[in-house]
Amino acid sequence: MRLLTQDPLDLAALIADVASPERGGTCAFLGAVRDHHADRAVLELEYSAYGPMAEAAMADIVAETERRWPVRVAVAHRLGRLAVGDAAVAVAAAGAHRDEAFAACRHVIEELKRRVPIWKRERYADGTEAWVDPTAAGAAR
Amino acid sequence: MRLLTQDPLDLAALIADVASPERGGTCAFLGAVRDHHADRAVLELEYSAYGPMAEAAMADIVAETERRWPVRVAVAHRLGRLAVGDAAVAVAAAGAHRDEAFAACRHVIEELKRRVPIWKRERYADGTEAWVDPTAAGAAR
Amino acid sequence: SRRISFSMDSRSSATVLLFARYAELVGAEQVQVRVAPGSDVRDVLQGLRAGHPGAAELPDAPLCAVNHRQARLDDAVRPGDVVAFLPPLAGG
Amino acid sequence: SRRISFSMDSRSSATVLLFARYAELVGAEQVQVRVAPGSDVRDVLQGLRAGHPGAAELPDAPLCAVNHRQARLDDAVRPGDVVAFLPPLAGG
Repeated sequence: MRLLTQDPLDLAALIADVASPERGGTCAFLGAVRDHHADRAVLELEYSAYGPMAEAAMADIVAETERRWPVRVAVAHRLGRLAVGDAAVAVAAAGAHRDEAFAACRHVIEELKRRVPIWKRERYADGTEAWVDPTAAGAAR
Repeated sequence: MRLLTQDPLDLAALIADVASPERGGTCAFLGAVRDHHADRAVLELEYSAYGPMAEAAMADIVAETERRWPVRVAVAHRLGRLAVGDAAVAVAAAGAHRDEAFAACRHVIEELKRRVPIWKRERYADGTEAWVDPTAAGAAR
Repeated sequence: SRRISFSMDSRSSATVLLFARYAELVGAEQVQVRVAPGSDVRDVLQGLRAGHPGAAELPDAPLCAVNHRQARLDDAVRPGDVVAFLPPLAGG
Repeated sequence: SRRISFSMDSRSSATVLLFARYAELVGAEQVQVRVAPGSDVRDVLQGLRAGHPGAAELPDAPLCAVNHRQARLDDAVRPGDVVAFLPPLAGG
């Protein structure tokens, strides 16, 4: 599965990518579009990315995570227009044991949010739109 | 999805069970049959359960987890004969934010291993078989 | 898939369920054990050992359940109760 | 889907990429900014502001990248480099 895609995310494909007979524990994370953000009703949103840098950063995160824990990890982020409930990001991490699977999966999503140049513009029920700024006061996590 | 089943586990169905428009973060765990256990090559294994107690304990774990975190969780364990790579247990936990999704998912799998009366008998490449005792010295996690 | 059946003396005995390695040791998945008034789970384990030589290999303090809920060895057992002795759990 | 095109003066300028809110503020997703010898990312930001009034609203120290890798404001920029200014990230 590609790191960035306009198509719906396929978590089963990511899990299959990291599966192997010696890896008994797989932890996965799915981030979906919520119907609210900072108390405003969200109708839909649009993700955009700085493609070459985002793909390089995601590849770096995968490589770093696989060096730090004995795991295989896979990650994909969707771009374009998404509706409430659509998955925007998917991560899968598989290891022999669940400790490293959970730790690696969590690490990938934290680093992705911290380092990967992706932006989202939300459209609200009241007709307004806004770029989401997680660093702004009062912003939701 | 039923708590205990002889059929292959369907993680997508568990994730759908816990999804809702206000829950943006879903963490899932899949435990699969590994090809090794305590340095012995595993060919296949058979899970059995004390059904009524196992289902009651799993329902208790779900209820406790949903009281402790603002999440919905779902869990299923497969019984019967499984091959290497088959999923034996699946957990999904969804919340508004990823902190609680990860914490709840991890809690469910830890409590399941600690409290749910399920046993497994492994068949090894050398033709022998054994009941797995995670409390025995040298046992793998 | 195991069916729990009750024998004729269920008014004076408890049903004991055995699983996995313990069922192999005892040679049965289900037996009846007489329970006197004031009995607890430990008494039932003693009764099981008296009637089934293989039960000698069960530990002194196995995991146990009464009526499908986890229990302690000093929990009371009354006639008609279902007592289970559980080998170390290995789910997940 | 954005194509990065290079203008005639790429031998003396850097390509500046702008995204999301910053592209709206500047009114362009890509502009050329002249770079003198010894320039760094901060100089490119100054050059951008000089040529594009909307860039006045960019913060003094935005996230930035040089040639698709995260960079610091005092990292060197040479003609032909691709410099990007990045609004607060909101992926995931």
